[in-house]
Amino acid sequence: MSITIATEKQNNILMVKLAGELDHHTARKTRSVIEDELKLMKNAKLILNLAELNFMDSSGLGVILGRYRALKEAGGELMLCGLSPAIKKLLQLSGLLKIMTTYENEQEALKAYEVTL
Amino acid sequence: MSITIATEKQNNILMVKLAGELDHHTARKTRSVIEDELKLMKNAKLILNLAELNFMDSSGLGVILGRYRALKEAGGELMLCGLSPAIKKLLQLSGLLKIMTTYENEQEALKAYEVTL
Amino acid sequence: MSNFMELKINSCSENEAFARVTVAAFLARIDPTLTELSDVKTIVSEAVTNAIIHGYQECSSGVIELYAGLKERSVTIRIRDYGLGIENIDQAREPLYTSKPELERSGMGFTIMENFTDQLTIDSKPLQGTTITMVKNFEPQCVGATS
Amino acid sequence: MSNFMELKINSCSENEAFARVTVAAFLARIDPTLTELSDVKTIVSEAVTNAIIHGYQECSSGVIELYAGLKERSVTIRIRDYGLGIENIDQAREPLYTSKPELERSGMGFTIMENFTDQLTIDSKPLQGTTITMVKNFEPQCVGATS
Ligand SMILES: Nc1ncnc2c1ncn2[C@@H]1O[C@H](COP(=O)(O)OP(=O)(O)O)[C@@H](O)[C@H]1O
Ligand SMILES: Nc1ncnc2c1ncn2[C@@H]1O[C@H](COP(=O)(O)OP(=O)(O)O)[C@@H](O)[C@H]1O
Repeated sequence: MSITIATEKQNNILMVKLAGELDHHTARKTRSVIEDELKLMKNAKLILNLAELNFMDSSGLGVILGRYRALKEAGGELMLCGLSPAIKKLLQLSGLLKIMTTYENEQEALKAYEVTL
Repeated sequence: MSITIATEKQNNILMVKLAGELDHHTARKTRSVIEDELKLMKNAKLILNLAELNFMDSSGLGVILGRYRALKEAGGELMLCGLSPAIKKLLQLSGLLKIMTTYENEQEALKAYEVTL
Repeated sequence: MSNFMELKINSCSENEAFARVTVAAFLARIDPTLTELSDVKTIVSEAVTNAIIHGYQECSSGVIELYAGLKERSVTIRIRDYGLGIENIDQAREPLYTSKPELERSGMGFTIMENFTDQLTIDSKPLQGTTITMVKNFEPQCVGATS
Repeated sequence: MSNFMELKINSCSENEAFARVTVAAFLARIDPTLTELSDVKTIVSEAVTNAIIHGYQECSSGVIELYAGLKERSVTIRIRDYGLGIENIDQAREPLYTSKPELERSGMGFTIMENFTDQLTIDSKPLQGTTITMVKNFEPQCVGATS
Protein backbone atom coordinates (compact mmCIF):
# COMPACT_ATOMS: atom_id res chain seq x y z
CA MET A 1 0.00 0.00 0.00
CA SER A 2 3.01 2.22 -0.04
CA ILE A 3 6.07 3.15 -2.01
CA THR A 4 9.79 2.61 -1.57
CA ILE A 5 12.19 4.95 -3.34
CA ALA A 6 15.83 3.95 -3.79
CA THR A 7 18.21 6.49 -5.30
CA GLU A 8 21.79 6.22 -6.56
CA LYS A 9 24.00 8.92 -8.04
CA GLN A 10 26.85 8.60 -10.55
CA ASN A 11 28.23 11.94 -11.73
CA ASN A 12 25.29 13.58 -13.49
CA ILE A 13 23.21 10.39 -13.57
CA LEU A 14 20.49 9.85 -10.97
CA MET A 15 19.00 6.38 -10.83
CA VAL A 16 15.68 6.10 -9.04
CA LYS A 17 14.09 2.72 -8.41
CA LEU A 18 10.43 2.78 -7.36
CA ALA A 19 8.88 -0.23 -5.64
CA GLY A 20 5.26 -0.65 -4.53
CA GLU A 21 2.38 1.54 -5.63
CA LEU A 22 2.52 4.93 -7.32
CA ASP A 23 -0.79 6.75 -6.95
CA HIS A 24 -1.95 10.16 -5.75
CA HIS A 25 -1.25 9.14 -2.13
CA THR A 26 2.39 8.25 -2.82
CA ALA A 27 3.01 10.81 -5.61
CA ARG A 28 3.91 13.68 -3.31
CA LYS A 29 6.68 11.76 -1.55
CA THR A 30 8.02 10.40 -4.85
CA ARG A 31 8.10 13.84 -6.41
CA SER A 32 9.82 15.49 -3.47
CA VAL A 33 12.49 12.79 -3.07
CA ILE A 34 13.39 13.06 -6.76
CA GLU A 35 13.31 16.87 -6.80
CA ASP A 36 15.55 17.04 -3.73
CA GLU A 37 18.12 14.81 -5.40
CA LEU A 38 17.99 16.72 -8.67
CA LYS A 39 18.30 20.14 -7.03
CA LEU A 40 22.10 20.23 -6.93
CA MET A 41 22.71 18.43 -10.24
CA LYS A 42 23.47 20.02 -13.60
CA ASN A 43 22.23 18.59 -16.93
CA ALA A 44 20.94 15.65 -14.95
CA LYS A 45 20.08 12.35 -16.59
CA LEU A 46 17.31 10.73 -14.55
CA ILE A 47 16.83 6.98 -15.03
CA LEU A 48 13.48 5.99 -13.56
CA ASN A 49 13.26 2.24 -12.95
CA LEU A 50 9.62 1.14 -12.67
CA ALA A 51 10.24 -2.63 -12.69
CA GLU A 52 9.14 -3.14 -9.10
CA LEU A 53 6.05 -0.95 -9.23
CA ASN A 54 3.08 -3.25 -8.92
CA PHE A 55 0.52 -0.49 -9.34
CA MET A 56 0.42 2.86 -11.12
CA ASP A 57 -2.43 5.07 -12.28
CA SER A 58 -2.77 8.48 -13.94
CA SER A 59 -1.33 10.20 -10.87
CA GLY A 60 1.87 8.32 -11.72
CA LEU A 61 1.68 9.59 -15.29
CA GLY A 62 1.51 13.09 -13.81
CA VAL A 63 4.68 12.50 -11.79
CA ILE A 64 6.53 11.16 -14.83
CA LEU A 65 5.34 13.95 -17.12
CA GLY A 66 6.24 16.52 -14.45
CA ARG A 67 9.81 15.25 -14.20
CA TYR A 68 10.10 15.04 -17.98
CA ARG A 69 9.12 18.70 -18.37
CA ALA A 70 11.27 19.97 -15.49
CA LEU A 71 14.35 18.12 -16.76
CA LYS A 72 13.84 19.26 -20.33
CA GLU A 73 13.61 22.85 -19.19
CA ALA A 74 16.82 22.49 -17.14
CA GLY A 75 18.81 20.86 -19.96
CA GLY A 76 18.52 17.41 -18.46
CA GLU A 77 16.94 14.19 -19.66
CA LEU A 78 14.53 11.50 -18.44
CA MET A 79 14.87 7.80 -19.28
CA LEU A 80 12.37 5.14 -18.23
CA CYS A 81 13.05 1.46 -17.78
CA GLY A 82 11.43 -1.70 -16.44
CA LEU A 83 7.96 -1.05 -17.84
CA SER A 84 5.38 -3.73 -17.02
CA PRO A 85 2.68 -4.38 -19.64
CA ALA A 86 0.15 -2.50 -17.47
CA ILE A 87 2.36 0.58 -17.16
CA LYS A 88 3.26 0.42 -20.84
CA LYS A 89 -0.47 0.47 -21.64
CA LEU A 90 -0.93 3.67 -19.59
CA LEU A 91 2.05 5.36 -21.21
CA GLN A 92 0.76 4.41 -24.63
CA LEU A 93 -2.76 5.62 -23.98
CA SER A 94 -1.48 9.00 -22.82
CA GLY A 95 0.97 9.41 -25.69
CA LEU A 96 3.91 9.52 -23.27
CA LEU A 97 5.44 6.38 -24.76
CA LYS A 98 6.03 8.25 -28.01
CA ILE A 99 7.92 11.17 -26.49
CA MET A 100 9.91 9.30 -23.83
CA THR A 101 13.07 7.26 -24.14
CA THR A 102 12.51 3.80 -22.68
CA TYR A 103 14.80 0.84 -22.03
CA GLU A 104 14.44 -2.74 -20.87
CA ASN A 105 16.45 -2.24 -17.68
CA GLU A 106 18.95 0.03 -15.94
CA GLN A 107 21.96 -1.55 -17.66
CA GLU A 108 20.51 -0.88 -21.11
CA ALA A 109 19.72 2.71 -20.16
CA LEU A 110 23.23 3.28 -18.81
CA LYS A 111 24.82 1.66 -21.84
CA ALA A 112 22.77 3.78 -24.25
CA TYR A 113 23.72 6.91 -22.36
CA GLU A 114 27.45 6.07 -22.33
CA VAL A 115 27.44 5.54 -26.10
CA THR A 116 26.21 9.10 -26.59
CA LEU A 117 29.02 10.58 -24.50
CA MET B 1 -9.89 -17.13 -1.28
CA SER B 2 -10.28 -20.82 -1.75
CA ILE B 3 -9.01 -24.19 -0.68
CA THR B 4 -6.95 -26.92 -2.33
CA ILE B 5 -7.20 -30.45 -1.00
CA ALA B 6 -4.52 -33.00 -1.90
CA THR B 7 -5.02 -36.60 -0.75
CA GLU B 8 -2.72 -39.61 -0.72
CA LYS B 9 -3.45 -43.15 0.46
CA GLN B 10 -1.06 -45.79 1.87
CA ASN B 11 -2.83 -48.90 3.16
CA ASN B 12 -5.03 -47.63 5.96
CA ILE B 13 -3.33 -44.24 6.11
CA LEU B 14 -4.97 -41.25 4.45
CA MET B 15 -2.84 -38.13 4.16
CA VAL B 16 -4.74 -34.93 3.45
CA LYS B 17 -2.90 -31.69 2.77
CA LEU B 18 -4.97 -28.52 2.92
CA ALA B 19 -3.76 -25.33 1.26
CA GLY B 20 -5.47 -21.93 1.24
CA GLU B 21 -8.29 -20.90 3.55
CA LEU B 22 -10.49 -23.13 5.69
CA ASP B 23 -13.67 -21.30 6.69
CA HIS B 24 -17.42 -21.96 6.50
CA HIS B 25 -17.37 -21.37 2.73
CA THR B 26 -14.70 -24.03 2.10
CA ALA B 27 -15.66 -26.38 4.97
CA ARG B 28 -18.33 -28.30 3.03
CA LYS B 29 -15.97 -29.24 0.20
CA THR B 30 -13.21 -30.17 2.64
CA ARG B 31 -15.51 -32.36 4.68
CA SER B 32 -16.97 -34.16 1.68
CA VAL B 33 -13.61 -34.86 0.01
CA ILE B 34 -12.27 -36.37 3.24
CA GLU B 35 -15.44 -38.34 3.97
CA ASP B 36 -15.48 -39.76 0.44
CA GLU B 37 -11.91 -40.99 0.82
CA LEU B 38 -12.54 -42.47 4.26
CA LYS B 39 -15.74 -44.25 3.24
CA LEU B 40 -14.07 -47.43 2.00
CA MET B 41 -11.28 -47.51 4.59
CA LYS B 42 -11.18 -49.57 7.78
CA ASN B 43 -9.54 -48.35 11.02
CA ALA B 44 -8.32 -45.40 9.02
CA LYS B 45 -5.49 -43.21 10.24
CA LEU B 46 -6.07 -39.70 8.93
CA ILE B 47 -3.07 -37.38 8.85
CA LEU B 48 -4.29 -33.83 8.34
CA ASN B 49 -1.47 -31.55 7.19
CA LEU B 50 -2.36 -27.89 7.84
CA ALA B 51 1.05 -26.40 7.01
CA GLU B 52 -0.17 -24.59 3.90
CA LEU B 53 -3.39 -23.22 5.35
CA ASN B 54 -2.98 -19.48 5.58
CA PHE B 55 -6.33 -18.92 7.26
CA MET B 56 -8.58 -20.93 9.52
CA ASP B 57 -11.41 -19.96 11.88
CA SER B 58 -13.87 -21.80 14.13
CA SER B 59 -15.58 -23.38 11.11
CA GLY B 60 -12.26 -25.17 10.58
CA LEU B 61 -12.28 -26.29 14.22
CA GLY B 62 -15.71 -27.78 13.49
CA VAL B 63 -14.35 -29.74 10.53
CA ILE B 64 -11.43 -31.07 12.57
CA LEU B 65 -13.58 -31.97 15.56
CA GLY B 66 -16.12 -33.63 13.24
CA ARG B 67 -13.45 -35.87 11.65
CA TYR B 68 -11.98 -36.63 15.08
CA ARG B 69 -15.34 -37.85 16.39
CA ALA B 70 -16.28 -39.82 13.27
CA LEU B 71 -12.91 -41.58 13.18
CA LYS B 72 -12.97 -42.38 16.87
CA GLU B 73 -16.41 -43.92 16.51
CA ALA B 74 -15.24 -46.02 13.55
CA GLY B 75 -12.08 -47.26 15.28
CA GLY B 76 -9.83 -44.91 13.36
CA GLU B 77 -7.53 -42.12 14.40
CA LEU B 78 -6.82 -38.48 13.54
CA MET B 79 -3.35 -36.94 13.57
CA LEU B 80 -2.65 -33.27 12.91
CA CYS B 81 0.58 -31.79 11.63
CA GLY B 82 1.99 -28.52 10.30
CA LEU B 83 0.27 -26.23 12.79
CA SER B 84 1.03 -22.54 12.37
CA PRO B 85 1.10 -20.39 15.54
CA ALA B 86 -2.31 -18.94 14.61
CA ILE B 87 -3.93 -22.36 14.18
CA LYS B 88 -2.25 -23.66 17.33
CA LYS B 89 -3.78 -20.74 19.22
CA LEU B 90 -7.27 -21.71 18.01
CA LEU B 91 -6.77 -25.37 18.91
CA GLN B 92 -5.52 -24.37 22.33
CA LEU B 93 -8.39 -22.00 23.03
CA SER B 94 -10.94 -24.67 22.14
CA GLY B 95 -9.25 -27.41 24.14
CA LEU B 96 -8.68 -29.48 20.98
CA LEU B 97 -4.91 -29.31 21.37
CA LYS B 98 -5.19 -31.36 24.54
CA ILE B 99 -7.17 -34.21 23.04
CA MET B 100 -5.52 -34.41 19.60
CA THR B 101 -2.24 -35.98 18.57
CA THR B 102 -0.09 -33.42 16.78
CA TYR B 103 3.22 -33.62 14.93
CA GLU B 104 5.66 -31.23 13.36
CA ASN B 105 5.19 -32.60 9.85
CA GLU B 106 3.94 -35.59 7.83
CA GLN B 107 7.20 -37.52 8.25
CA GLU B 108 7.03 -37.27 12.03
CA ALA B 109 3.40 -38.37 12.03
CA LEU B 110 4.16 -41.34 9.79
CA LYS B 111 7.19 -42.32 11.87
CA ALA B 112 5.22 -42.16 15.11
CA TYR B 113 2.49 -44.29 13.61
CA GLU B 114 4.91 -46.92 12.29
CA VAL B 115 6.52 -47.26 15.71
CA THR B 116 3.15 -48.21 17.20
CA LEU B 117 2.56 -50.97 14.61
CA MET C 1 -5.93 10.09 12.53
CA SER C 2 -9.56 9.09 12.39
CA ASN C 3 -10.88 7.07 9.46
CA PHE C 4 -13.83 4.81 8.96
CA MET C 5 -15.35 2.35 6.50
CA GLU C 6 -18.88 1.07 6.12
CA LEU C 7 -19.50 -2.01 4.03
CA LYS C 8 -22.83 -3.51 3.04
CA ILE C 9 -22.85 -6.99 1.49
CA ASN C 10 -25.24 -9.86 1.00
CA SER C 11 -25.12 -13.04 3.04
CA CYS C 12 -23.41 -15.40 0.61
CA SER C 13 -20.53 -17.43 1.96
CA GLU C 14 -18.01 -15.97 -0.52
CA ASN C 15 -18.36 -12.78 1.50
CA GLU C 16 -16.72 -14.36 4.55
CA ALA C 17 -13.34 -14.16 2.84
CA PHE C 18 -14.20 -10.82 1.23
CA ALA C 19 -15.17 -9.22 4.55
CA ARG C 20 -12.03 -10.26 6.37
CA VAL C 21 -9.75 -9.23 3.50
CA THR C 22 -11.49 -5.85 3.34
CA VAL C 23 -11.04 -5.10 7.03
CA ALA C 24 -7.42 -6.25 6.83
CA ALA C 25 -6.85 -3.92 3.86
CA PHE C 26 -8.51 -1.04 5.72
CA LEU C 27 -6.13 -1.55 8.66
CA ALA C 28 -3.01 -1.66 6.47
CA ARG C 29 -2.62 2.10 7.09
CA ILE C 30 -1.68 1.50 10.73
CA ASP C 31 0.77 -1.22 9.76
CA PRO C 32 -0.39 -3.96 12.16
CA THR C 33 1.74 -6.97 13.05
CA LEU C 34 0.97 -10.24 11.26
CA THR C 35 -0.53 -11.65 14.45
CA GLU C 36 -2.80 -8.64 14.91
CA LEU C 37 -3.91 -8.90 11.28
CA SER C 38 -4.60 -12.61 11.62
CA ASP C 39 -6.63 -12.01 14.80
CA VAL C 40 -8.74 -9.33 13.12
CA LYS C 41 -9.37 -11.50 10.07
CA THR C 42 -10.50 -14.29 12.37
CA ILE C 43 -12.96 -12.23 14.41
CA VAL C 44 -14.48 -10.67 11.28
CA SER C 45 -14.81 -14.10 9.76
CA GLU C 46 -16.52 -15.42 12.91
CA ALA C 47 -19.08 -12.64 13.08
CA VAL C 48 -19.88 -12.61 9.35
CA THR C 49 -20.16 -16.41 9.29
CA ASN C 50 -22.57 -16.29 12.24
CA ALA C 51 -24.72 -13.71 10.44
CA ILE C 52 -24.87 -16.00 7.40
CA ILE C 53 -25.45 -19.32 9.19
CA HIS C 54 -27.44 -18.32 12.26
CA GLY C 55 -28.86 -14.93 11.33
CA TYR C 56 -29.96 -15.77 7.80
CA GLN C 57 -30.00 -19.61 7.90
CA GLU C 58 -27.66 -19.74 4.90
CA CYS C 59 -30.03 -17.83 2.62
CA SER C 60 -27.82 -15.54 0.54
CA SER C 61 -30.15 -12.57 0.14
CA GLY C 62 -29.79 -11.17 3.65
CA VAL C 63 -27.93 -7.93 4.23
CA ILE C 64 -24.84 -7.71 6.42
CA GLU C 65 -23.38 -4.37 7.49
CA LEU C 66 -19.82 -4.00 8.58
CA TYR C 67 -18.38 -0.85 10.12
CA ALA C 68 -14.77 -0.26 11.11
CA GLY C 69 -13.62 2.96 12.72
CA LEU C 70 -10.05 3.84 13.55
CA LYS C 71 -9.01 6.19 16.34
CA GLU C 72 -5.25 6.27 16.47
CA ARG C 73 -4.32 2.62 17.01
CA SER C 74 -7.69 1.40 18.25
CA VAL C 75 -10.28 -0.05 15.90
CA THR C 76 -13.99 -0.50 16.57
CA ILE C 77 -15.58 -3.16 14.40
CA ARG C 78 -19.35 -3.52 14.22
CA ILE C 79 -21.08 -6.31 12.31
CA ARG C 80 -24.86 -6.26 11.98
CA ASP C 81 -27.49 -8.56 10.50
CA TYR C 82 -31.28 -8.25 10.35
CA GLY C 83 -31.89 -11.94 10.82
CA LEU C 84 -33.18 -14.37 13.41
CA GLY C 85 -31.50 -12.89 16.47
CA ILE C 86 -30.33 -14.62 19.65
CA GLU C 87 -32.79 -15.76 22.35
CA ASN C 88 -30.28 -16.37 25.11
CA ILE C 89 -27.11 -14.32 24.81
CA ASP C 90 -25.46 -15.73 27.94
CA GLN C 91 -25.86 -19.25 26.64
CA ALA C 92 -24.63 -18.24 23.16
CA ARG C 93 -21.42 -16.84 24.69
CA GLU C 94 -20.55 -20.11 26.43
CA PRO C 95 -17.53 -21.90 24.95
CA LEU C 96 -18.57 -24.90 22.83
CA TYR C 97 -22.26 -23.96 22.85
CA THR C 98 -23.84 -24.15 19.41
CA SER C 99 -27.46 -24.28 18.32
CA LYS C 100 -26.40 -26.08 15.13
CA PRO C 101 -24.32 -29.15 16.09
CA GLU C 102 -25.77 -30.93 13.04
CA LEU C 103 -23.75 -28.52 10.86
CA GLU C 104 -20.57 -29.45 12.74
CA ARG C 105 -20.30 -25.99 14.26
CA SER C 106 -17.69 -25.86 17.00
CA GLY C 107 -19.46 -23.37 19.24
CA MET C 108 -16.20 -21.44 19.57
CA GLY C 109 -17.07 -18.28 17.60
CA PHE C 110 -17.90 -15.98 20.49
CA THR C 111 -15.08 -17.38 22.63
CA ILE C 112 -12.61 -16.54 19.86
CA MET C 113 -14.09 -13.06 19.34
CA GLU C 114 -13.84 -12.42 23.08
CA ASN C 115 -10.28 -13.70 23.31
CA PHE C 116 -8.93 -11.88 20.27
CA THR C 117 -10.33 -8.44 21.15
CA ASP C 118 -10.26 -6.00 24.04
CA GLN C 119 -14.02 -5.65 24.20
CA LEU C 120 -16.99 -7.61 22.82
CA THR C 121 -20.61 -6.47 22.98
CA ILE C 122 -23.56 -8.48 21.67
CA ASP C 123 -26.86 -6.72 20.99
CA SER C 124 -29.61 -8.96 19.71
CA LYS C 125 -33.39 -9.16 19.58
CA PRO C 126 -35.18 -12.29 18.37
CA LEU C 127 -36.51 -11.81 14.82
CA GLN C 128 -34.90 -8.37 14.56
CA GLY C 129 -31.24 -9.17 14.23
CA THR C 130 -27.87 -9.09 15.88
CA THR C 131 -25.14 -6.48 16.24
CA ILE C 132 -21.66 -7.49 17.36
CA THR C 133 -19.34 -4.69 18.45
CA MET C 134 -15.67 -5.35 19.07
CA VAL C 135 -12.84 -3.06 20.05
CA LYS C 136 -9.25 -4.02 19.44
CA ASN C 137 -6.22 -1.98 20.45
CA PHE C 138 -3.08 -2.34 18.39
CA GLU C 139 0.48 -2.26 19.69
CA PRO C 140 2.16 1.12 19.42
CA GLN C 141 4.43 1.33 16.43
CA CYS C 142 8.20 1.12 16.83
CA VAL C 143 9.94 4.48 16.69
CA GLY C 144 11.61 4.87 13.32
CA ALA C 145 9.22 2.55 11.48
CA THR C 146 8.46 3.69 7.94
CA SER C 147 4.95 4.39 6.77
CA MET D 1 -24.92 -15.43 -9.40
CA SER D 2 -25.75 -11.92 -8.33
CA ASN D 3 -23.78 -10.26 -5.52
CA PHE D 4 -23.15 -6.71 -4.53
CA MET D 5 -21.08 -4.57 -2.20
CA GLU D 6 -21.56 -1.02 -0.96
CA LEU D 7 -18.66 0.76 0.65
CA LYS D 8 -18.66 4.15 2.35
CA ILE D 9 -15.33 5.75 3.21
CA ASN D 10 -13.93 9.18 3.90
CA SER D 11 -11.88 11.15 1.41
CA CYS D 12 -8.38 10.58 2.76
CA SER D 13 -5.76 9.52 0.23
CA GLU D 14 -5.01 6.23 2.04
CA ASN D 15 -8.43 5.14 0.80
CA GLU D 16 -7.30 5.18 -2.84
CA ALA D 17 -5.35 1.97 -2.25
CA PHE D 18 -8.01 0.61 0.10
CA ALA D 19 -10.83 1.14 -2.41
CA ARG D 20 -9.05 -0.59 -5.27
CA VAL D 21 -7.95 -3.52 -3.11
CA THR D 22 -11.52 -3.92 -1.85
CA VAL D 23 -13.06 -4.04 -5.30
CA ALA D 24 -10.35 -6.47 -6.45
CA ALA D 25 -11.08 -8.71 -3.43
CA PHE D 26 -14.81 -8.55 -4.17
CA LEU D 27 -14.18 -9.72 -7.74
CA ALA D 28 -11.96 -12.63 -6.68
CA ARG D 29 -15.08 -14.85 -6.73
CA ILE D 30 -15.26 -14.66 -10.52
CA ASP D 31 -11.56 -15.40 -10.86
CA PRO D 32 -10.58 -12.55 -13.20
CA THR D 33 -7.37 -12.53 -15.20
CA LEU D 34 -4.46 -10.48 -13.86
CA THR D 35 -4.99 -7.92 -16.62
CA GLU D 36 -8.70 -7.57 -15.83
CA LEU D 37 -7.88 -7.16 -12.14
CA SER D 38 -5.23 -4.55 -12.89
CA ASP D 39 -7.66 -2.64 -15.13
CA VAL D 40 -10.36 -2.62 -12.43
CA LYS D 41 -7.92 -1.45 -9.76
CA THR D 42 -6.84 1.37 -12.05
CA ILE D 43 -10.34 2.66 -12.84
CA VAL D 44 -11.39 2.53 -9.17
CA SER D 45 -8.22 4.38 -8.24
CA GLU D 46 -8.91 7.04 -10.89
CA ALA D 47 -12.48 7.71 -9.77
CA VAL D 48 -11.72 7.70 -6.03
CA THR D 49 -8.69 9.94 -6.54
CA ASN D 50 -10.84 12.39 -8.53
CA ALA D 51 -13.42 12.47 -5.73
CA ILE D 52 -10.66 13.29 -3.24
CA ILE D 53 -8.74 15.85 -5.32
CA HIS D 54 -11.44 17.50 -7.39
CA GLY D 55 -14.64 16.70 -5.50
CA TYR D 56 -13.36 17.45 -2.01
CA GLN D 57 -10.25 19.56 -2.77
CA GLU D 58 -8.12 17.17 -0.69
CA CYS D 59 -10.09 17.71 2.49
CA SER D 60 -10.30 14.29 4.15
CA SER D 61 -13.73 14.55 5.76
CA GLY D 62 -15.82 14.11 2.61
CA VAL D 63 -17.79 10.92 2.06
CA ILE D 64 -17.20 8.64 -0.91
CA GLU D 65 -19.61 5.84 -1.78
CA LEU D 66 -18.56 2.88 -3.84
CA TYR D 67 -20.97 0.28 -5.19
CA ALA D 68 -20.07 -2.85 -7.13
CA GLY D 69 -22.71 -5.24 -8.44
CA LEU D 70 -22.00 -8.53 -10.16
CA LYS D 71 -24.33 -10.12 -12.69
CA GLU D 72 -22.66 -13.27 -13.95
CA ARG D 73 -19.38 -11.98 -15.38
CA SER D 74 -20.33 -8.32 -15.70
CA VAL D 75 -19.62 -5.81 -12.96
CA THR D 76 -21.20 -2.40 -12.52
CA ILE D 77 -19.08 -0.04 -10.44
CA ARG D 78 -20.48 3.25 -9.16
CA ILE D 79 -18.40 5.82 -7.34
CA ARG D 80 -20.12 8.86 -5.85
CA ASP D 81 -19.01 12.00 -4.05
CA TYR D 82 -20.99 14.95 -2.68
CA GLY D 83 -18.36 17.51 -3.56
CA LEU D 84 -17.76 20.34 -5.99
CA GLY D 85 -19.16 18.70 -9.12
CA ILE D 86 -18.13 19.23 -12.75
CA GLU D 87 -19.16 22.33 -14.71
CA ASN D 88 -18.36 21.07 -18.19
CA ILE D 89 -18.46 17.31 -18.52
CA ASP D 90 -17.50 17.22 -22.21
CA GLN D 91 -14.37 19.20 -21.49
CA ALA D 92 -13.57 17.05 -18.45
CA ARG D 93 -13.66 13.91 -20.62
CA GLU D 94 -11.10 15.24 -23.07
CA PRO D 95 -7.75 13.47 -22.94
CA LEU D 96 -5.10 15.55 -21.14
CA TYR D 97 -7.61 18.11 -19.86
CA THR D 98 -7.14 18.90 -16.20
CA SER D 99 -8.40 21.77 -14.08
CA LYS D 100 -5.43 21.31 -11.75
CA PRO D 101 -2.22 21.41 -13.80
CA GLU D 102 -0.49 23.03 -10.82
CA LEU D 103 -0.86 19.68 -8.99
CA GLU D 104 0.84 17.87 -11.89
CA ARG D 105 -2.37 16.05 -12.79
CA SER D 106 -2.08 14.32 -16.15
CA GLY D 107 -5.68 14.83 -17.25
CA MET D 108 -5.85 11.16 -18.25
CA GLY D 109 -8.25 9.85 -15.58
CA PHE D 110 -11.44 9.81 -17.64
CA THR D 111 -9.62 8.60 -20.75
CA ILE D 112 -8.30 5.62 -18.78
CA MET D 113 -11.70 4.88 -17.25
CA GLU D 114 -13.27 4.99 -20.70
CA ASN D 115 -10.61 2.77 -22.24
CA PHE D 116 -10.54 0.15 -19.50
CA THR D 117 -14.31 -0.37 -19.29
CA ASP D 118 -17.20 -1.23 -21.60
CA GLN D 119 -19.29 1.74 -20.51
CA LEU D 120 -18.65 4.99 -18.65
CA THR D 121 -21.34 7.39 -17.47
CA ILE D 122 -20.66 10.68 -15.69
CA ASP D 123 -23.45 12.35 -13.72
CA SER D 124 -22.49 15.59 -12.06
CA LYS D 125 -24.05 18.80 -10.81
CA PRO D 126 -21.95 21.75 -9.67
CA LEU D 127 -21.88 21.99 -5.85
CA GLN D 128 -23.87 18.77 -5.51
CA GLY D 129 -21.41 16.10 -6.47
CA THR D 130 -20.39 13.55 -9.04
CA THR D 131 -21.38 9.97 -9.78
CA ILE D 132 -19.26 7.83 -12.07
CA THR D 133 -20.82 4.59 -13.33
CA MET D 134 -18.73 2.03 -15.17
CA VAL D 135 -19.61 -1.36 -16.56
CA LYS D 136 -16.94 -3.93 -17.26
CA ASN D 137 -17.53 -7.35 -18.80
CA PHE D 138 -15.10 -10.12 -17.91
CA GLU D 139 -13.90 -12.87 -20.21
CA PRO D 140 -15.83 -16.12 -19.90
CA GLN D 141 -14.01 -18.62 -17.74
CA CYS D 142 -12.18 -21.59 -19.25
CA VAL D 143 -14.12 -24.84 -19.08
CA GLY D 144 -12.67 -27.00 -16.34
CA ALA D 145 -11.33 -24.09 -14.30
CA THR D 146 -11.57 -24.68 -10.55
CA SER D 147 -13.41 -22.33 -8.26
N1 LIG E 1 -25.72 -13.47 14.08
C1 LIG E 1 -26.38 -14.40 14.80
N2 LIG E 1 -27.73 -14.56 14.66
C2 LIG E 1 -28.40 -15.50 15.36
N3 LIG E 1 -27.82 -16.33 16.25
C3 LIG E 1 -26.48 -16.23 16.45
C4 LIG E 1 -25.70 -15.27 15.74
N4 LIG E 1 -24.43 -15.39 16.14
C5 LIG E 1 -24.42 -16.37 17.07
N5 LIG E 1 -25.63 -16.88 17.26
C6 LIG E 1 -26.01 -17.95 18.20
O1 LIG E 1 -24.95 -18.10 19.14
C7 LIG E 1 -24.46 -19.44 19.13
C8 LIG E 1 -22.99 -19.48 19.45
O2 LIG E 1 -22.25 -18.85 18.42
P1 LIG E 1 -20.72 -19.24 18.22
O3 LIG E 1 -20.02 -19.16 19.52
O4 LIG E 1 -20.18 -18.39 17.11
O5 LIG E 1 -20.75 -20.77 17.78
P2 LIG E 1 -21.21 -21.49 16.42
O6 LIG E 1 -21.28 -20.47 15.31
O7 LIG E 1 -20.15 -22.50 16.17
O8 LIG E 1 -22.55 -22.09 16.69
C9 LIG E 1 -24.83 -19.97 17.77
O9 LIG E 1 -24.90 -21.36 17.73
C10 LIG E 1 -26.18 -19.30 17.53
O10 LIG E 1 -27.21 -19.99 18.17
N1 LIG F 1 -15.24 13.81 -8.80
C1 LIG F 1 -15.00 14.99 -9.42
N2 LIG F 1 -15.46 16.14 -8.90
C2 LIG F 1 -15.21 17.33 -9.51
N3 LIG F 1 -14.53 17.44 -10.67
C3 LIG F 1 -14.04 16.32 -11.24
C4 LIG F 1 -14.27 15.05 -10.66
N4 LIG F 1 -13.68 14.12 -11.47
C5 LIG F 1 -13.13 14.80 -12.49
N5 LIG F 1 -13.34 16.12 -12.37
C6 LIG F 1 -12.93 17.17 -13.35
O1 LIG F 1 -12.59 16.54 -14.57
C7 LIG F 1 -11.24 16.85 -14.95
C8 LIG F 1 -10.62 15.71 -15.70
O2 LIG F 1 -10.48 14.57 -14.86
P1 LIG F 1 -9.38 13.49 -15.20
O3 LIG F 1 -9.52 13.08 -16.62
O4 LIG F 1 -9.49 12.38 -14.20
O5 LIG F 1 -7.99 14.23 -15.05
P2 LIG F 1 -7.19 14.77 -13.76
O6 LIG F 1 -7.72 14.08 -12.53
O7 LIG F 1 -5.79 14.40 -14.03
O8 LIG F 1 -7.41 16.24 -13.69
C9 LIG F 1 -10.57 17.19 -13.64
O9 LIG F 1 -9.42 17.98 -13.82
C10 LIG F 1 -11.68 17.91 -12.89
O10 LIG F 1 -11.78 19.24 -13.29
